[in-house]
Amino acid sequence: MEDKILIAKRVAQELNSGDLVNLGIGLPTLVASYLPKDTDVYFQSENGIIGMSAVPGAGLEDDDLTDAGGIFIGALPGACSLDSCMSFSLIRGGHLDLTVLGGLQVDEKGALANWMVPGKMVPGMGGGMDLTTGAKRVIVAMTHAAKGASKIVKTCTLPLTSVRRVNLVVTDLAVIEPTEEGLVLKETAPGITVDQVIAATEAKLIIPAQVPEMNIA
Amino acid sequence: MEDKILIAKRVAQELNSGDLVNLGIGLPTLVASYLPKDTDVYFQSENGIIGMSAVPGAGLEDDDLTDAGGIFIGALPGACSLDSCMSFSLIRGGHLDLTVLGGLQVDEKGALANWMVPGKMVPGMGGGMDLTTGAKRVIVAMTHAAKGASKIVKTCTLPLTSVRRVNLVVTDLAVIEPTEEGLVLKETAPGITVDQVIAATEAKLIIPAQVPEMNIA
Amino acid sequence: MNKAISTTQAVEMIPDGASLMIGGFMGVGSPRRIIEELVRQGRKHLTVIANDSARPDVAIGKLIDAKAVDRLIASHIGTNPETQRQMIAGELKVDLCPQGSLAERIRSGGAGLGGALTPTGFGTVAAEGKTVIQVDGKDFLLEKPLTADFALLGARRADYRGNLDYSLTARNFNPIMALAGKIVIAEPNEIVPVGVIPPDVVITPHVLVDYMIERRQTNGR
Amino acid sequence: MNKAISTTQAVEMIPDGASLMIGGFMGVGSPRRIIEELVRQGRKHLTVIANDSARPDVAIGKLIDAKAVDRLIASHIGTNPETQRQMIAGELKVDLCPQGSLAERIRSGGAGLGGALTPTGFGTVAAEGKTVIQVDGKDFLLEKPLTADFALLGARRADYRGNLDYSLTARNFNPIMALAGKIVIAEPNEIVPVGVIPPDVVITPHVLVDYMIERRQTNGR
Repeated sequence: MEDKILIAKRVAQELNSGDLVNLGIGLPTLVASYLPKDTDVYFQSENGIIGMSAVPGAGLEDDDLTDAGGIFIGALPGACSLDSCMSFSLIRGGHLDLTVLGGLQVDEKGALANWMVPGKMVPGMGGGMDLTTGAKRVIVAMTHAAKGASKIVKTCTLPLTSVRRVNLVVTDLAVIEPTEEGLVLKETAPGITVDQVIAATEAKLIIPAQVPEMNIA
Repeated sequence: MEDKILIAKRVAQELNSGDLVNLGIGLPTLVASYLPKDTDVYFQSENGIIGMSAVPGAGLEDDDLTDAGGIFIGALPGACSLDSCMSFSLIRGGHLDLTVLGGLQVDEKGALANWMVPGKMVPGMGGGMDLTTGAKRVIVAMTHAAKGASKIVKTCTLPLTSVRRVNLVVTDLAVIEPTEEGLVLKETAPGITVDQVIAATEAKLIIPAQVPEMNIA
Repeated sequence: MNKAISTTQAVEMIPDGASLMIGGFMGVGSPRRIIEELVRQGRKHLTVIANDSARPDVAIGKLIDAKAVDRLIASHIGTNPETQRQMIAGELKVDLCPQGSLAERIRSGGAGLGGALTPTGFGTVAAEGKTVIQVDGKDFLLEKPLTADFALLGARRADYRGNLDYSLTARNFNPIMALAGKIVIAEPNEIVPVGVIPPDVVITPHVLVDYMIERRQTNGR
Repeated sequence: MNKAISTTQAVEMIPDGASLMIGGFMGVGSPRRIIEELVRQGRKHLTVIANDSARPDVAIGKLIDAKAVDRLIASHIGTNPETQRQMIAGELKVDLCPQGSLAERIRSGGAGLGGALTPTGFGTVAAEGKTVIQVDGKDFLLEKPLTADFALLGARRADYRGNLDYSLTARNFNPIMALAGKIVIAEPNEIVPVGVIPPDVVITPHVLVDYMIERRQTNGR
């Protein structure tokens, strides 16, 4: 299975019926495709809609209906439009149950860096800082390493997105839960050993007696 | 002419076409009845509508359409509904061209007291403090004296509604403009002399060389 | 999920001593059936956050009549002599707040903001005990955020999912209280199928509404 | 009063060096005809406040392409490499601001508030140079209000008087910018008779709109 799909499938298991969910651009967007059966969640796009769906078919695209990346989407029955203040009142006010975001680094305190590489990439934080600060749950979906370097680090060297501790990190190698005590290894990817995860991780991991394998169909 | 009607008619001359106007409860409400011909203003009721009108007729009252006093009103074509935040964003943000408010006292600095008599009357400030602070122009419409005591005073003894200098005071005796230099007597009521106004006023008045009489039909 | 419940069920969730935001302005747009049921079930020691207490025997006025309220945060009580009587008698604590500031305090609580910085009330008794913050040489009062255990809303229509719209001046505080109540209960005049309220017409998104009061059924009678 | 004017007239009102709030999100909901006319008339040294600069040759991206902008206040420029190029070359000053904070700053400017107190960005580089204000033990950044000489809005419909509504995700920043521009110019897709947009459906009240761009007339062609 492709790494991205593995990650998306595992994150999708964290969504519960009735949740209001915001998916970041890129990998997180894939999560919508792997929702467990009978899980009825509401997707918010922070540019201003609750109830977004995939574009319903060719010829049905609407110039006035896109996601935050400017990509055409559709809307489900019961959708509602939001201005930018209302959209972020929901996000910042704790009304958003879950956001899934990509990551550049997560550190031992559970802090996320995902918006800037000084001197290289300055795209702006968009809604990411508000999402990370305000959502009830933040899940980081990312590859475990980039160009051989672990993205789970002792202390973020890249500029932080928020000082808030994220709730879960899902990578192609592991599921890790940041806690007050540190990063707890909760699951390993299919075929990956605990030692392989430790070896691929710069940060110190807390290893429980039992570390199950991800249950991915 | 009844004092209240005189005051309302004179205040009505201050309204200009296109203005967004908020009238306080009581005497100020009368102003709407004496609009000059062809003056097309928009009345806001701070409980949440622009475009209020008198109730259009018996049997047309609507439980969901009242003014801030809970009295049935009507709505003109082009009216729009506002939530309380939007209504006061218009008021506080300087989008309201004019508010006409009743007064208990106005002092030499042009400060208004109109919401409370300690130990006697504590109705709450409602929207009055926001209106006095935020409207582009504030006109106070009140009788010149109450129970023999001048309501145009050296310094307000009653709790202030706002430290903001109001723009105009219209009474049954005079039109007075608070300025940085003090209270300027602009007009006298029909049949009232400048000396009579001075005698009825506790505050010091600045008297220009010419003080015309109110031009009331 | 079906969010429709009876007024009895709704009020059974609300304990004595709860804090309630109640929408409406002089009773217009208030959730009247919930209010009456609060009185019927004899709820006591409530904190009520609302624009006003209407008049005796009207909307929130009924809670005042029933001595169900220990504390009222409002902008105006002048229309309810019973509220004033209880306040002067020391039976009811009343915190008065300018109307626009009250609206922003509720919005701040619901939007995760630290409060509102408003020029309203600066230099008056409404500023007593409040922090003054200078921004670029201008003075603003810090008006702190408000939240409540429950927000009780009146609405024109809810769809099956809980999207709400409002009618004319019955909108008032309802949409902002929808953000600021931990549990939000709406009392719509009508409940309509999903889609009847189009996306651009929804004022309160369904995700904010936890429960709604079921329709009265007349079966044509 | 008839508020309808041509794009030429609208843009003639806007001088070089003006500050402009421009609605839209990745071009969706942006006033495209006004933007094109700003480029055609060669306006320069503009300050633009907007969520993003879209993509090259799209909406606000056209102003960037034309080097019409000296300063951009936005939440995201990642989709426009030309914006990044001009920023790195020192031709364009870019102030980045979290999207929710940007929205609240605009609303604060338009609503007469002293700024927004937000937890977003606390402890990050977005906090640099900003005042931290503690409210009941929690830390908030003071994000200062924004206003502009002009607010340029895209809208779905305007009625003859200037009441506006919006379509789906084309709403975004437009309604809050309507509060914060000294002169507000709307570019609706349609202009309809008064009453076609009912009171409860109006999002931006006509009193905020100073001018609107006239309809394109096709006379059936």
